[in-house]
Amino acid sequence: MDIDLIINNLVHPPVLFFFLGMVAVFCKSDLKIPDPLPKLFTLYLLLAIGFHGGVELRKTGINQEVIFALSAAMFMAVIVPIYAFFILRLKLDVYNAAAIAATYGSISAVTYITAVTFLQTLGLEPAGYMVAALALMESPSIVIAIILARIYAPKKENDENEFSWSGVFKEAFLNGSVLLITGSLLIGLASGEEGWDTLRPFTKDIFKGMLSFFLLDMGLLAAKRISYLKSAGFFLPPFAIVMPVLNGCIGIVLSKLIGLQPENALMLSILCASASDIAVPAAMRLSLPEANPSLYVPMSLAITFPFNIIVGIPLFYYLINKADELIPLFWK
Amino acid sequence: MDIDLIINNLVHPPVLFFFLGMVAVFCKSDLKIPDPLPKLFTLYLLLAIGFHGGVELRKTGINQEVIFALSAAMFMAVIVPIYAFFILRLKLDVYNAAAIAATYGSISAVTYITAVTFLQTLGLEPAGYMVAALALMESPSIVIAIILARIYAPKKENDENEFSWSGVFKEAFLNGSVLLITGSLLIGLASGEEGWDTLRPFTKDIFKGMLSFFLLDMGLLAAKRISYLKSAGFFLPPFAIVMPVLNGCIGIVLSKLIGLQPENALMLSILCASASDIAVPAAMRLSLPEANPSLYVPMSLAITFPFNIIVGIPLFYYLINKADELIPLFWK
Amino acid sequence: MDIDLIINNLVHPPVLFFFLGMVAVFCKSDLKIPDPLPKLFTLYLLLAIGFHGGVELRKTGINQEVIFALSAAMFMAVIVPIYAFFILRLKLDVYNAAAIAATYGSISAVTYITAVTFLQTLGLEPAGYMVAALALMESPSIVIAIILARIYAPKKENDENEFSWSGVFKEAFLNGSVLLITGSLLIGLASGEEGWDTLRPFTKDIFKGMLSFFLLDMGLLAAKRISYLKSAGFFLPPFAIVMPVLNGCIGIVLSKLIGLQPENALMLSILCASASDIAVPAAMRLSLPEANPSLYVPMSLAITFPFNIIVGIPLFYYLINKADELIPLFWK
Amino acid sequence: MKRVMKVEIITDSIEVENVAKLLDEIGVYGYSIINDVVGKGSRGVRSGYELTGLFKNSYIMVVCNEVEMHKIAEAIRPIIRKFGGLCIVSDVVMSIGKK
Amino acid sequence: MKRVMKVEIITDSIEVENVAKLLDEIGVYGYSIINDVVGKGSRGVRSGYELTGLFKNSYIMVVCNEVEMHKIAEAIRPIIRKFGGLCIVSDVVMSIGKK
Amino acid sequence: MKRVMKVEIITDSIEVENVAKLLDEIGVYGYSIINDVVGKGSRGVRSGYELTGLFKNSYIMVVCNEVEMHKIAEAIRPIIRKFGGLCIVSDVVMSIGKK
Ligand SMILES: Nc1ncnc2c1ncn2[C@@H]1O[C@H](COP(=O)(O)O)[C@@H](O)[C@H]1O
Ligand SMILES: Nc1ncnc2c1ncn2[C@@H]1O[C@H](COP(=O)(O)O)[C@@H](O)[C@H]1O
Ligand SMILES: Nc1ncnc2c1ncn2[C@@H]1O[C@H](COP(=O)(O)O)[C@@H](O)[C@H]1O
Ligand code: NA
Ligand code: NA
Ligand code: NA
Repeated sequence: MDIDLIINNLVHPPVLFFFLGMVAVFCKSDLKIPDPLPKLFTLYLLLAIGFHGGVELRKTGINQEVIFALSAAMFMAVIVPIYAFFILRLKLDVYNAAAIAATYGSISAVTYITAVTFLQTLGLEPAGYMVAALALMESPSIVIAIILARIYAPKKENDENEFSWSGVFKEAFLNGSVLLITGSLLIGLASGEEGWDTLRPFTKDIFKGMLSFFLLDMGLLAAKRISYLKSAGFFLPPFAIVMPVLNGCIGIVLSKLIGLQPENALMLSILCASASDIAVPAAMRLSLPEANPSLYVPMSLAITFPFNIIVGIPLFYYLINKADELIPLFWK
Repeated sequence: MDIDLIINNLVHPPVLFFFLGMVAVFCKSDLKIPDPLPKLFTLYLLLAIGFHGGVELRKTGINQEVIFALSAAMFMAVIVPIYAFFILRLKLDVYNAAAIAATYGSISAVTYITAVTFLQTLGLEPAGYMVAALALMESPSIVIAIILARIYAPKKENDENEFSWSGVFKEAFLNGSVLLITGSLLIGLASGEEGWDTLRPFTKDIFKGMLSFFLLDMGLLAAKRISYLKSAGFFLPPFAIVMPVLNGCIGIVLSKLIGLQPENALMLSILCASASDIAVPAAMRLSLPEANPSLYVPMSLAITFPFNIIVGIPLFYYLINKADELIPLFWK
Repeated sequence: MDIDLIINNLVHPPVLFFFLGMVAVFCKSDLKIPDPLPKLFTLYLLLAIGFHGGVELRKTGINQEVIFALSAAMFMAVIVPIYAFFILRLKLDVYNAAAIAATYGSISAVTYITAVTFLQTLGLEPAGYMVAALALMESPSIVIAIILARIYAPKKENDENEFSWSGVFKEAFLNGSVLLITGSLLIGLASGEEGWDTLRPFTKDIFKGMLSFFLLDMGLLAAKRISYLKSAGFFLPPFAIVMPVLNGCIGIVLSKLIGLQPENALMLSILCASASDIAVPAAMRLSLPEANPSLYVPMSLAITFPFNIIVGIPLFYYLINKADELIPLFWK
Repeated sequence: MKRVMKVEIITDSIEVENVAKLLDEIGVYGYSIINDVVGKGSRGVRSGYELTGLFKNSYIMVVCNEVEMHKIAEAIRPIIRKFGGLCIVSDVVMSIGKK
Repeated sequence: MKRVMKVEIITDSIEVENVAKLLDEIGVYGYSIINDVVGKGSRGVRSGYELTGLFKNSYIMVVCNEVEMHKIAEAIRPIIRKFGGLCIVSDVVMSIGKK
Repeated sequence: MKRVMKVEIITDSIEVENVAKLLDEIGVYGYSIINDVVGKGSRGVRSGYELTGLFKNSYIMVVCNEVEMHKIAEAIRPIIRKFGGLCIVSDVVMSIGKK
């Protein structure tokens, strides 16, 4: 595997700021981005990604490739939480298994844009519709996880009346982050090139800077949360690495089946591989308060996210380019 | 009335983000811009508007047109709260009538810039001195309202010593938002083109993006506050639409009398029509704490503001262009 | 001394916003930038300054001039807190003397960039390695001050076990602000021109705007803190002016000895003259909680900082250009 | 100067609006809320999740009479069961306030 | 371990500096303030007005002796009358603090 | 409905993690923390330093039994000596919470 790819990925300023954040925590510095400033970066990124995606989507329009890619994304968003749940049930109770399954079935927008940044340094740009895939993949795993928890959880007395399907769908699809990215995508679609020119300095020019700040904060958070995993036992940390690799590889295979370009294949596989850092925690807190957030949050934030941006992105890109050799081997 | 004007106004990204905010609340999403981030956008807009206005004002200088326009603005700022007060007294107690009158006599900076944005999509740009009109119109209604409340309020025992004119003027003219926009205007005046080049990427290039964020938040707030109006009865909601139309029309007539260009006439009429969202609530809280903020805040935010940016701006622009036909009719 | 220099310095928009902040407080306006927004500007400035410096440093590389300049900076950072401490001991107890000495031995990043801004209006640009000097000068005085306090403080019973050298070094060198500026400098070094192009719109284009906001807040803070100095007696306020002038002059002499260009000499002298506003208060609070922050914070913020940006910068620049005449006089 | 009760509730801040609604239904005179509360309890540390502002508690204080106090405890029990937290009660003297 | 009084005041946060000034004049030893308090009372919901940070309450806590407590109640009554809020008092034990 | 104790601690917020660690060691069931507390005491005004968010206090509340209360007071005394603040204790009734 090309070591240049990894290095190239790592010396990019936004990624370096991620490491700076981790370093700060490891040497016990008091560097901190206080609440609610991180929320500002989160809102900004969701708005900018969604809007950009919408503008691009309007350019390409909806064709067969788009439909195939979105269907593959949707398929993964439904299937991943199901098999993740049953694997996790080997060691965990129903609530935690469901919450972690939801986390790995959904996506991480910041992992997505780190992959875009990686492609840009190679002179590539993913298709605009991949942002639609991102938006589509955020929610289904939330619904699946709640259904699974309902089916397998021990019945509690006088609990029936509290559960409402409309509440579940609301949490899944009207979650603040899902709504903001989807809404911004629709606004991008509606306003097109002209709207893009209006907002470009804000949504594009300063984007990498805001991303650097965001990743600095992610580094701080990831490093701080690692200690929470002490209580997680020997099963979950490896899971947080094996699961994304597995999901990413399935994503690659699907991409090849539907004939995606390498850059779009990378986006699909990194979406499959990434674990939710914004939408799922918000939904789980309300819908599965029995699950322990100090498991599913740090697994995603402190293991899967750094793994994906350091190893995952270049690895999947390498595999995508080797896939024509590998897939035949796989079939034999 | 030209339906294109309305549509053209509505598909502009910042305005679309306003609707996204409203939609988020209506479908009970948890999308939220937490305190004090909205204050950041507020400060930014005031600074950028003031600074830009100052730079432009330096270019045009002070001529007869400027003096006429500023006098008209000042006249409206004094007269509107007076007749609004007496209309409101038909149904309300003195304190609430005074506070709402102050709200409608003052202006809304974000309505102003939405109108600027509307003009820009038509290839027009209002004169720089209109920002001075905006700054001038913020405060007078506060003073008028306090005077009216002093005159008509039932006398309270041992209260005389608490009232201070200097306090009233301080609240009216040294209010944070008034000071920031006026100060930025003076800084723009002092630093001129050279200063403008220094700050342009900040105060102009990313302006529409910051405005989008601001309007997203206004949408969230407006929709949330609508429910407060349940207790407002049948009088105030219509008032919150009729009053701006009336004020805007008087603004148009005045503009025609002093011969303003259509773009400047639009700005004057929208200033007259808009209701304060920042300066007046801050002043009323201190000077008329007896008035109920859950009346004057949502009337301005949840009715007048959306009405103005959706209907008011294109309506007034239409009327301005039709005015040469209408005014003679009016005189007959 | 050239009056144009002062005026030129003062009509620059960021500096004007500083005055606007002071004016707002003096006329008791409620203008306020609420917590934690100022922290956002602080983080932004440190990141942008460090990153820019790193990129520039990579261009120039390390040569004799760089080594000389950094050594001079380091020397001043060690020597200033020592003589400041003994001067302060004439009137103050050990803890307060040590904390104020640390404040004056360290630096103020925002004073630094105001000086950069001043040079830019003259068409000059300081060398990139001066940011390295800035980063180097932040911490030593913290260590020195703690050592001095340890040596001269009255022994307390059962206190030995609480003191830890590693804690002191951590506070001094891993302080959030030191780490962020140093880390950003290293990231700038690592990513060079290419990284610069990525982040330029964020770290350069909107920089003056963010600086304006920051200085607006500094003006508000400085003016608010002046009242704290009432209890400071007759010794400290003059100290807060004489000390920076003395340090700045020594900085000028050193610059001449090592042959720095005027623009770099200005940076070195303003670093010597400036007093810490971010790093030292954070470190003192933890390491010398016995010292009174309502002395060392307002001295730096409300006297030395305004003095430096109004008088100090043009004064030192004037002296640097006159130094060839003055130094021989001095030797006689 | 009247003896009244102070009810203090700590629970997940997503439930704060529901608690407020219950208090309105009970008809208490007023209440105060502090939203940025972190802490530790049977469900581990709740230290806030900076990215999204999640996972914080709220503190709700109600000054009321004894009858209301019992109604409040009754009404919020299911919320605290589901979302964690606690409710404590103490005697205080109302020094200034509505009768 | 000394019995002292805890005075808790809630009022509009614009008045917090005035309350602090009154406390200084009375000469209490110290006080603590929490600024982001929302709530509901006789003047309706005070939930904060996000655009400008207006319309919030502050919570002020003073640990003091009984004489000071009475002075405080006396001094802040007009503020609470005008800007709303309440003041409650309770007995506590000072476990660590200045004598 | 059980009588328990409420311990309230106010100290410099840089020490809040140390206090939490001590509470964990003592083994209290839980605690709640409010971080944005300003105030005045023997070391002057602590009103926050906006540039860096420094110089604020934290408020820590622990509902516990009497034995734990004494251990807490013992453990945090050196912190309050060094970084300022106070600790007060009062009786409350646990209305809803873990047994
Ligand atoms: N003993 C306690 N004293 C004070 N606060 C507590 C206590 N136990 C729980 N809490 C608060 O209630 C929240 C939820 O508690 P729990 O449901 O036990 O996880 C915690 O995060 C704390 O903020
Ligand atoms: N019974 C109560 N219990 C707790 N807080 C209250 C109570 N009544 C009023 N408050 C607080 O005091 C503020 C002002 O009350 P009022 O003056 O009654 O509108 C409210 O917004 C609440 O924060
Ligand atoms: N009597 C008091 N009542 C309430 N809070 C206090 C009191 N004394 C001190 N404090 C709080 O404890 C902090 C530190 O106090 P000190 O160590 O006395 O400076 C102050 O900033 C206040 O927040
Ligand atoms: Na995934
Ligand atoms: Na108006
Ligand atoms: Na210095």
